[in-house]
Amino acid sequence: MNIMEHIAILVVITPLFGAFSTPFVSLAGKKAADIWVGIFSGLTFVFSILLGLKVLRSGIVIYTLGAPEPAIATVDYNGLIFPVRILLEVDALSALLALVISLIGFFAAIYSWRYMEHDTGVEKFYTLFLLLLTGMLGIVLTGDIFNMYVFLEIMSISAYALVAFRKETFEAVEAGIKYLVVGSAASTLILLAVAILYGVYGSLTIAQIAHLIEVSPSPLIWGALALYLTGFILKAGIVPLHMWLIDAHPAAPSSISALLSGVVIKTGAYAIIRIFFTLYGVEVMNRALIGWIIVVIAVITMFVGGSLGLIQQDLKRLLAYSSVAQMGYIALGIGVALIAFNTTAGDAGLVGALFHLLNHAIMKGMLFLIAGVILHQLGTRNINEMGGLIKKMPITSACFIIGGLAIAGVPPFNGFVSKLILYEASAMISPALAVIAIISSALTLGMYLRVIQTAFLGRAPETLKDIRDPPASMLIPIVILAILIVIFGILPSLPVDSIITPAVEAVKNQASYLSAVLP
Amino acid sequence: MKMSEKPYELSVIVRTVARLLFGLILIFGFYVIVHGHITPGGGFQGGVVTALAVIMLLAAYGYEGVVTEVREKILERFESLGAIMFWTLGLVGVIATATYFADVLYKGTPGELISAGTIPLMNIAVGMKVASGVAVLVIIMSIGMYYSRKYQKAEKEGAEE
Amino acid sequence: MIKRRAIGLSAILLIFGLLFAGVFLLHPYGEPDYTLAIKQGDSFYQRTATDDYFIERGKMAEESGSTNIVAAILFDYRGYDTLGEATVLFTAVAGATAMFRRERKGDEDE
Amino acid sequence: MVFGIETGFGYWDPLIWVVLFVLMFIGGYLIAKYAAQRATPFRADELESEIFLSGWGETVEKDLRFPSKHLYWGFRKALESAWYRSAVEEHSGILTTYIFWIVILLLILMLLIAFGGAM
Repeated sequence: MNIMEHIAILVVITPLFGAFSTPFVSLAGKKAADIWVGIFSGLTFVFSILLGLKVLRSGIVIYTLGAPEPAIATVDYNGLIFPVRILLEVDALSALLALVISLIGFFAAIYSWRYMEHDTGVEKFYTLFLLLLTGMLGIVLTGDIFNMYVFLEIMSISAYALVAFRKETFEAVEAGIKYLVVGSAASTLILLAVAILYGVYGSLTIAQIAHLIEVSPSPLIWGALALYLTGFILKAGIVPLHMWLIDAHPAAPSSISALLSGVVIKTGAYAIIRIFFTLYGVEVMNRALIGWIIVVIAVITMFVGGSLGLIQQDLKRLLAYSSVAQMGYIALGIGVALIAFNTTAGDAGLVGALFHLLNHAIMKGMLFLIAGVILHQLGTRNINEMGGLIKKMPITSACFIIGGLAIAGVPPFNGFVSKLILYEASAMISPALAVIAIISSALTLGMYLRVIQTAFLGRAPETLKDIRDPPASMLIPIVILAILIVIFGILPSLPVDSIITPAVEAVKNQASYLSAVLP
Repeated sequence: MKMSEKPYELSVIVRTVARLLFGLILIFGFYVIVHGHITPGGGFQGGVVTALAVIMLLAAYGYEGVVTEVREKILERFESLGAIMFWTLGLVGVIATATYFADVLYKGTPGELISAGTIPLMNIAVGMKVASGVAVLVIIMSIGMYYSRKYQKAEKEGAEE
Repeated sequence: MIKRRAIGLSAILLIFGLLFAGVFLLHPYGEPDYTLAIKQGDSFYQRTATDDYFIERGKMAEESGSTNIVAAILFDYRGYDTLGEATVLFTAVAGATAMFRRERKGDEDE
Repeated sequence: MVFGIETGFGYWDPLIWVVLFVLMFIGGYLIAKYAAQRATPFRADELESEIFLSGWGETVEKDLRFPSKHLYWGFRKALESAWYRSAVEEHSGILTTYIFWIVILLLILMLLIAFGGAM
């Protein structure tokens, strides 16, 4: 058996096997479970890299579940050729998302070794962690709308449980229940949309439905689009459905916050891109109207996230509001790309959205990991109780300052580059959009300067005496992510040319996505 | 008739019938699981039927009476085992140079018990998983009920004092 | 608060009305429908093509060999989805047991 | 190794910024060093009177920290009645509010997309 032939499915089933086998491995003690989860998240990362290389080298990868050959996606039924089985369809966009997810997942797993040392039930934590990873990878790699829903449920249910994992605090249980209720409502809307599409077209494969929509658009699919959009806007944490995120991120253990903010909400953004550009296609929809809806929502999101983040006292809550604001930037890029599809502005919007998605995953993942370090070492999340941390934990503080400045869009870090592209793209549509985006960026800078000034610089309160940098297994992921931030800032063409541009081409080229499956 | 010493148990008739029916329900559940590919039913349905046996015991004997016999820790491991089995059956296709979840085993004559390749084996794996999973869920729910009853009782006693 | 409840309720009614109106746009129940006939390959694609395929080929020994078509769809054609659904149950059980674990290290297992 | 990126409208070169930052650091360091050389060293025993800060007594050391809410005080005060009061009230954490917004957004999107989504 050739591994490269089965690489697409291996990315999904490797963490799945890890999740199933963790209960047995944890019988041998916590150390064994630690190593086990490290091995499986690391393997997933390696497989994602291999998958990305394969996609870059040979174009879209098709993997048909249950067929005699992975590439045979269709059946011949009385001369009619159409896909019947579930298939994974991996283009450059999916491969980019899979790479980001498994990267942050691997670092969060290693970070969890020491971070979760005071908690009980660590084997349950690891099981749910790997299931969360499986769910996200399944969503981004699949080429089937019902399969996407199934993996969305795996991701959501494990995320509910992980948010409420520290059940000894009332906050965590409350946040978990709220997330459960609103998340299930969103999942129901998405399921209804899948049902409508299946009812109208009798198929579940994205490529087949996209082809049928192109040929004969039924009025019902617009209802399905509204349902889909509402569901995934909630999953992406975009205003006005961002409120679960504000509760869930502070309450979850920090490695989970990093995953939630870094990649779980990005799967919502991925699904919105996939639905607009591939499932429906820009040709059949009223691009201007839908694009402006997204842009307006994005502008509100940026302002709400930025202005409310400015008044927070809780470090993780502040980071959560910042995530909302940054999701606004990604949505702005998507909206601009819809309005001005296939023009310079539209391409720049997509490049900016996807590059900001990658950058934000790295930056916010790192910032939440640092917030976890502070919580672990100091036992508090209140900014006012911190102070002078740069003298006590210099490496962590330096990384936080890099990340904070990067996310606020200060040159020469990576956040600036993606925001610059987004400013220019939105200014081509309407200069007012760019102005609002810059103002919101200033608000973000304001909230991070507050944290840096109060918590890291300044004078340490009497209570913080024996504080030092965390152990190596917690520090190394943070430092690597900080190095990535600097590299992507100084050499932005490195990620943009190698992975972002192919992903943008994949998003724009709906025809090649369809022709990879259909004859 | 004299009430039972244990207030969480139902009457002796219910307990006796539950004890008698326990094996029958298990056998029926196994039947539904194993014949999943030739009769209506299958792993999910049969698994729930099998879990019903545990639910019935819980109804008749209460949480305190059952948890000494059926440990949810063991059931959880059993569920993981079922999941691993299902996962591995999918991998058979990869090993046999087809794809994941390809049905490559002996197909036989449709309608016979040993036919349809991996489908009956997958039914058994899913049945194992669903039976133990649903049983664990119900036991956990009864743990919750047990504790809430305990706290209510403690509160009531505290109020009486 | 009362005002907000009234707005929400009327919004739900409107959504229900829109979805209900959508029912009349669906093809009639139980009848084959030929309005969606799209040239694909050498023949025309029907809305029911996938269902027909399952019913006709699912029983045949070279495809799945299961006389119970539900089992054939569940474990052969859409086996990956079934793995996902089983995983959803596994996740729910793992989450529920994680919520009911003992709280501190060293506590007696109850 | 290519530093910089084409954004579609222009060219962005981070190297200039890196050089600028390095130069700024060197300049700041030189100024600070020069100032430290020229300044008269402060000696506590030469003080003729107590430290007196515009009517307040000498500040205790722990009061020298100032909490984060004092930063951007003006911005918050300016938007207090226009935005912050209603926005904070909206983020009450009550679950029905969350569901309310789901319903409202779904209705708006349905009306907009169902009647204007098609080309």
